[in-house]
Amino acid sequence: MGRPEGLKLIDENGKRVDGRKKYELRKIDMEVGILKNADGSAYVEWGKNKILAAVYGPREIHPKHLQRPDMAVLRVRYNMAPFSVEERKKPGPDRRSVEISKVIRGALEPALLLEMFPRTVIDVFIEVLQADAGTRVAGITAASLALADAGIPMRDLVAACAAGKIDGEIVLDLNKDEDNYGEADVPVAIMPLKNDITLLQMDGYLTRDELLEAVKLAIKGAKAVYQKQREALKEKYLQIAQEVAGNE
Amino acid sequence: MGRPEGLKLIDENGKRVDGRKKYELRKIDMEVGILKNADGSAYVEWGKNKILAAVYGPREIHPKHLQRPDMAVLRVRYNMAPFSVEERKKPGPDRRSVEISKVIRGALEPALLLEMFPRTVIDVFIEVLQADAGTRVAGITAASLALADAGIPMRDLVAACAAGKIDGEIVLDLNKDEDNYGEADVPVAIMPLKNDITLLQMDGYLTRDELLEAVKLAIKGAKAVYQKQREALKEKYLQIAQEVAGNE
Amino acid sequence: MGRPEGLKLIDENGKRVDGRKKYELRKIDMEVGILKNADGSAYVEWGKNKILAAVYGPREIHPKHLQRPDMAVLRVRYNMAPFSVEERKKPGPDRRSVEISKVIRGALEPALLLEMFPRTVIDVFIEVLQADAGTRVAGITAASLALADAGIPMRDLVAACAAGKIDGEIVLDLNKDEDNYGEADVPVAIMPLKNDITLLQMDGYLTRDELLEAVKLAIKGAKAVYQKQREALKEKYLQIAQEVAGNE
Amino acid sequence: MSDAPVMAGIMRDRILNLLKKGKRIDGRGFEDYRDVEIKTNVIEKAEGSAWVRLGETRVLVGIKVDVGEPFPDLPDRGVMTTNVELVPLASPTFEPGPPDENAIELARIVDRGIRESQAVELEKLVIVPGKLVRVIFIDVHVLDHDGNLIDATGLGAMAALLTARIPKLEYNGETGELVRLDEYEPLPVRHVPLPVTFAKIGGNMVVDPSLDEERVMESRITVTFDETGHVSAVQKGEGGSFKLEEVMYAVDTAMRKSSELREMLLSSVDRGLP
Amino acid sequence: MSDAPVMAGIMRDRILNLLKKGKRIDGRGFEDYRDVEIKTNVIEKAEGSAWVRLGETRVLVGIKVDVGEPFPDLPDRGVMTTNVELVPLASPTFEPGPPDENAIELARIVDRGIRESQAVELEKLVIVPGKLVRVIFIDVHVLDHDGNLIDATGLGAMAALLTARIPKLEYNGETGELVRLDEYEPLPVRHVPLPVTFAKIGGNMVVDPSLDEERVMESRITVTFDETGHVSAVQKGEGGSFKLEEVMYAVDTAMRKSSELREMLLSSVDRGLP
Amino acid sequence: MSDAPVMAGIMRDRILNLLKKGKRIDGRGFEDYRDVEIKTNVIEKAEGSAWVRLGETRVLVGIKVDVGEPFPDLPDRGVMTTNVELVPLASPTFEPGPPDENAIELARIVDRGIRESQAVELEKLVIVPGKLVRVIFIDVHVLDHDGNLIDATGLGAMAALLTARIPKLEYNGETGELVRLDEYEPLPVRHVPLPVTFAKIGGNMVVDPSLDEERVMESRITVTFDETGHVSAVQKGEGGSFKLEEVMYAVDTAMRKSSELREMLLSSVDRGLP
Repeated sequence: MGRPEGLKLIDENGKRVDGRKKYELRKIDMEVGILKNADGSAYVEWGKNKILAAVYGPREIHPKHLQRPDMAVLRVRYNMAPFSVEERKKPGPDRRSVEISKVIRGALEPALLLEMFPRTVIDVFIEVLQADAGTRVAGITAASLALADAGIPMRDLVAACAAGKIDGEIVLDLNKDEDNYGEADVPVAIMPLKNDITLLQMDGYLTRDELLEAVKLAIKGAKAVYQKQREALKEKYLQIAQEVAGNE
Repeated sequence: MGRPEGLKLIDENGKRVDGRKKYELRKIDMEVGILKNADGSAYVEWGKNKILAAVYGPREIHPKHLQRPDMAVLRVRYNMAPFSVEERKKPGPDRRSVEISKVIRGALEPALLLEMFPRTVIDVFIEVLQADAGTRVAGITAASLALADAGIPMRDLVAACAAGKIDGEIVLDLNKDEDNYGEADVPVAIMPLKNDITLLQMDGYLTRDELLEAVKLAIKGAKAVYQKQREALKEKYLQIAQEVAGNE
Repeated sequence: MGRPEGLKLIDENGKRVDGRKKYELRKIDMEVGILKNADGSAYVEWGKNKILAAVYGPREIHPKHLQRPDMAVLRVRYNMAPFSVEERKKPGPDRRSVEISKVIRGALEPALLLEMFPRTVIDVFIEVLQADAGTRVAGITAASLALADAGIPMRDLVAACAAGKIDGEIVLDLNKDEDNYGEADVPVAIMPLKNDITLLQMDGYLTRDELLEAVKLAIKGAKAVYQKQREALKEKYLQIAQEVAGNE
Repeated sequence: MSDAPVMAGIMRDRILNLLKKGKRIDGRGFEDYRDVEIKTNVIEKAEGSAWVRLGETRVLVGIKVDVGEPFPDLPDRGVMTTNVELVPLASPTFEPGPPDENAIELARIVDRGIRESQAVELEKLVIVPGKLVRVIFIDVHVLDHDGNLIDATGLGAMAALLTARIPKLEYNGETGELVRLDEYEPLPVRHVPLPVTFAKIGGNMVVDPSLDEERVMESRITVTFDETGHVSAVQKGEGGSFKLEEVMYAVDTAMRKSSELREMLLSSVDRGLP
Repeated sequence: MSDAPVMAGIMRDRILNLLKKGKRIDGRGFEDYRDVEIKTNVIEKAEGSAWVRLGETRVLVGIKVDVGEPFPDLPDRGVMTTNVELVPLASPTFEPGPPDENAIELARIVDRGIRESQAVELEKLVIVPGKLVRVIFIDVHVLDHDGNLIDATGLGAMAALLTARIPKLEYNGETGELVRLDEYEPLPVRHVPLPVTFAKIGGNMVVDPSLDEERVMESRITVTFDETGHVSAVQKGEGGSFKLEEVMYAVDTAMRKSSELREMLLSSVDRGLP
Repeated sequence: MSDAPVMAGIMRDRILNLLKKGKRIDGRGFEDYRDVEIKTNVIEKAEGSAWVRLGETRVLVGIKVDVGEPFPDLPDRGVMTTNVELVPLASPTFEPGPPDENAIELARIVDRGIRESQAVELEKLVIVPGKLVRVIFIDVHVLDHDGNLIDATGLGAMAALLTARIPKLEYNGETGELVRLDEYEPLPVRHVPLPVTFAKIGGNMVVDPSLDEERVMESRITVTFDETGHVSAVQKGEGGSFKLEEVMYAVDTAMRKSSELREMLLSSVDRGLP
């Protein structure tokens, strides 16, 4: 996109367009278990991103021939609401959302003990209600919480974050302007317990060293996100515990 | 639609654009059993509307998972021929015809003893060959005849008619001009034996009293349509009886 | 298509735009068994046409309800690559390719002993990589080789060729210019052993006599194509025989 | 439903046995059409329309005329398209959805027959060359399928075209405005091509196959002649094969039968040859 | 999963038995709505938005405003379209894919209620008559389906429309350029129509059915009133039937309930009647 | 067919056992590509084309160049799109129909690698800024799938772009006419990015996985380098995970291997670095 004249993504004080420092995350809020129908759900506000994730399953799979005899099938659908972006998005999947659904599935799959639920399906639905760069990492983060909320056995949570390059510098967690006018975006998802990288993409133009610097920075960001995930789950369980206690 | 200047829908003598009085139906002709392949069929000319309805079933349902163990499934498809309207209509279902198919199904269903045919489907196809306002009530009327012709056990025939408001007055059975330039259209379907209302919609802007006046008027119209349906069926059976007699 | 001014399809020496004589085929090359995954395959260059055909099967058919208890189902898909024609073709089937797929299926079916493989499917895929008139006859020719290469039992090979009318004369095997600016195209497929015609179409405007002349000419062409098919198969088997011998 | 294959087998044997004796199942001769009935102008909202009954086969054809752009490679021609809807009302074997291969083949055979004989004078339907032309939609709605949809559709399309009346247009070259007048003119139709279809059953060639015959036929062939003695379309359909002599028989018989059909058609639309 | 029909049967009996005693399964009276919560301007990137919770039903409505051509037969009106996505996140019975008949019916009922009362002054959204108008997209994203999506969507759509702010535009008639200013104005909204939906269960009429009630209802009826006492849409839904007296009851009750809902809505968007 | 899982299990064990001994099933080293063959200008009707064989994987890439409108937010750039057809001729697992998630991911990885390195100078493909630009279609037809379609497609796309020749155009600003000259010029290509793909199998990283290896791999990673030492795309694919060291190994090895591939590619298209 043509960059507006005079737009500086990092000012003389090292501050970014939204006032953040180079390695600073946007404000992130997470809430677990907010939908009635879904078996598990989570809502994540990440900067201006607003993402809702829900999990259904393990449940019967239709059509039957998609069934796997040795494990559950994981299906992921990443979808943007028509009003989630500046220019209204036509409803339904486009090529971008098909690809993102696929890489998110690949990012979540290694965390799940799918072999425990043969012949079933676990459906993960990610609805982007508002988008502002980084929806896939926010979506993975929300989906991972929703899976935990649904009680799906997991090896670890999956936490995600992006790093990128703007005005020649590697920074954490690009917002929309930085993504549009920056040089590269590197979304990463990890399972923090063993430092396993389950999502890695790069869209941009970087040297080898810049790329690796960005990957490492994104991993750090993801670890911070992981702490927030754990807190959100704790809060949820605490709340439940209190409710249970209150009912007794 | 922008109303042509000077167009009066009711003239000084209380006559409507096609010469009818306020509570007068358009000319309606019905013919039962006119297709070879269908299990039942009927053709209705209602003013300039030309509607063909056919019934197939009870028959096997594909795909199988749509089957209901306790009753037949009723499917209804309302479809307009491309040449049925002023501006050629692209073939295939649009949002309007999807909604109409659904409300017609709801209008016919209460008349049918679906529980007699578990695991099967009864298909009702309504083809609008020419449209001139009121196609859904004409379609219900034709479909009901086709169901009877197919020998599907019914609690009662379903008869339908619309009332509406034009130039400030509640009148019966709007034609195309009246529908385009009038204030409201109220299609109603009934099972006359017990005065059960099985379809009711309103598209327009009416006071409470006007709405109820229109509903009552439409019910009266539907009862007149019911008489014509019975005559059409009688004629058909008479014809068959004569043929049988002739063959003996 | 508007014919360029002064374009003569046959010059004063009786030569056609590409230098051929009236009853001369374009250069045809055939190669059998060139793909790894397919059960049988063939590549045909016919003038500027470049056609790849592959056969899979007999194999299981999905969805199951397409299965026939007494014979194999034959499916044929004729498809043009987007870059195969002057103006890029949007990917996916259009009405023309749906019709061609159907008539090619009808042209191949009589040659196959489908009753030997009940409840299975034989899939024939024809990819037009470059098109220059006559793709359907080249496609049939390639598909027939691919079926033989797959070891599908056949009553005979199917060989195909077109004749047509240009500048008032009946000629063999139209190329693109001749097809665009000529008067008629008559594609024909035969099973040469018994002189059975399995494909016959005519697109153009001919008298009865011209039509029959064209059909007879196309049959002659198809017989010449048949010889080339047999050579191509022989070469393939020879090659295999040599390989086998070489391995011993 | 489980009786269907058995019934089909019995019907097959009956049809074949009768054909051996030179008879068809419905009593017709091999070169006889079923009873034909044609009504035109049955849809007032269409510029042209025709309802055709061929035995128990019924089709309805509507002609709508609009204004649009010509094809880039044919700037001096109006546009004509033929579309067939095999609506599920017409047969238990038709499914809702976009046209399948049968609907597409049917539309294209009929379309080719009309197009290649230049039956409609598309060059007379140009308003502004390369920019604005008349667009003719031939829409076929099959209402009851009892075999030989091709010939029924061909008859219906020509009947509708021959009786269509389109509003005159006035084009203002300066303002670019197009005014639709309240005067009507016929569509310029110059030829009357009609398809004639044969089924091959047990080696016998019969014209105008009924649905029962189509179910057991080995193969099918259609030849479209116009009144000048020219063929404008040929199509071998389905599986099976023909000998050259059978093709020659089909061509010669089609010439004769299309002539009879044309006479009948022109008398029902109350019109002589164009 | 195999317990589902049994559970449904038990639930059905329980609901019916309670209704006989004049009680609803969740303790409400027959004319009581569930708890309603409305938040507006929840999506900053949309020109208007509203999140509505009706019991456990949750919908999110976003308004986007664009510029486009008017419909040819309505050159002096802006364009408004309503679209509903029943995303599979909201219910185990929703499937991915284009809107099905339920989504389409829902969108069209709500759309008609707004359109027929002329709630949005579309005639004020014309930039160049016949050429350029504002196009309003009302997009409904259902987030959790616990029954009565119609009323929740109707509330959400009106809440979003009432609070939408659209950028002012400056049109240069000479250059044809359209400049989007950095000033905002409200959408011109003149009426507040709201749908009120009833389920008929065992012959009883109850307002605002929950999902449990919808599963066992015989029929459904929706009546949309605006604040002037006019009805702008009625829809009988699903199978079953109504007596005339039941329709009259529904109309009269809807007038009252829509009034209560409207008061609540206007107070939550902090606005009086238009 | 019922033997398939058993065969897969046996193949899996064989591949893993060999990898433990440092060997691959087809005898290659862990960093060895299979045999590569590239032919260009194989489709005369396309402006550019290339046929690539990578082991038994075969892809055909065609470049078509048209004229159209630029994207509104990129008025000074030509348009480039990449489309992949996984036609069912190429593999028993490919189905007819619109591109599925595999075809889309493949197209987008290759497209990103080319786009982000600005390999094609889209800014040189503008005819009238904001109005008229060249539109480049990179169409990939996969002919035989024996693994690593990404690298084969990447090679094919660059080979076709490097050898494409497009007709010169003359634009008359006054009449707005666009004349296609009979002179040709190469597409402006400035960089040669090439993807290098690794499979992780039993913890081992191998380059250019064959189909047998892809079937048993845990995970996949692709790194696209151009000749300036810049990465223009990275994609971790499928399930599984990588350690940071494995990513670093993949990046460093990809730099080396892409360099080798590039040399081979440039020599087969008989051209030096742009």
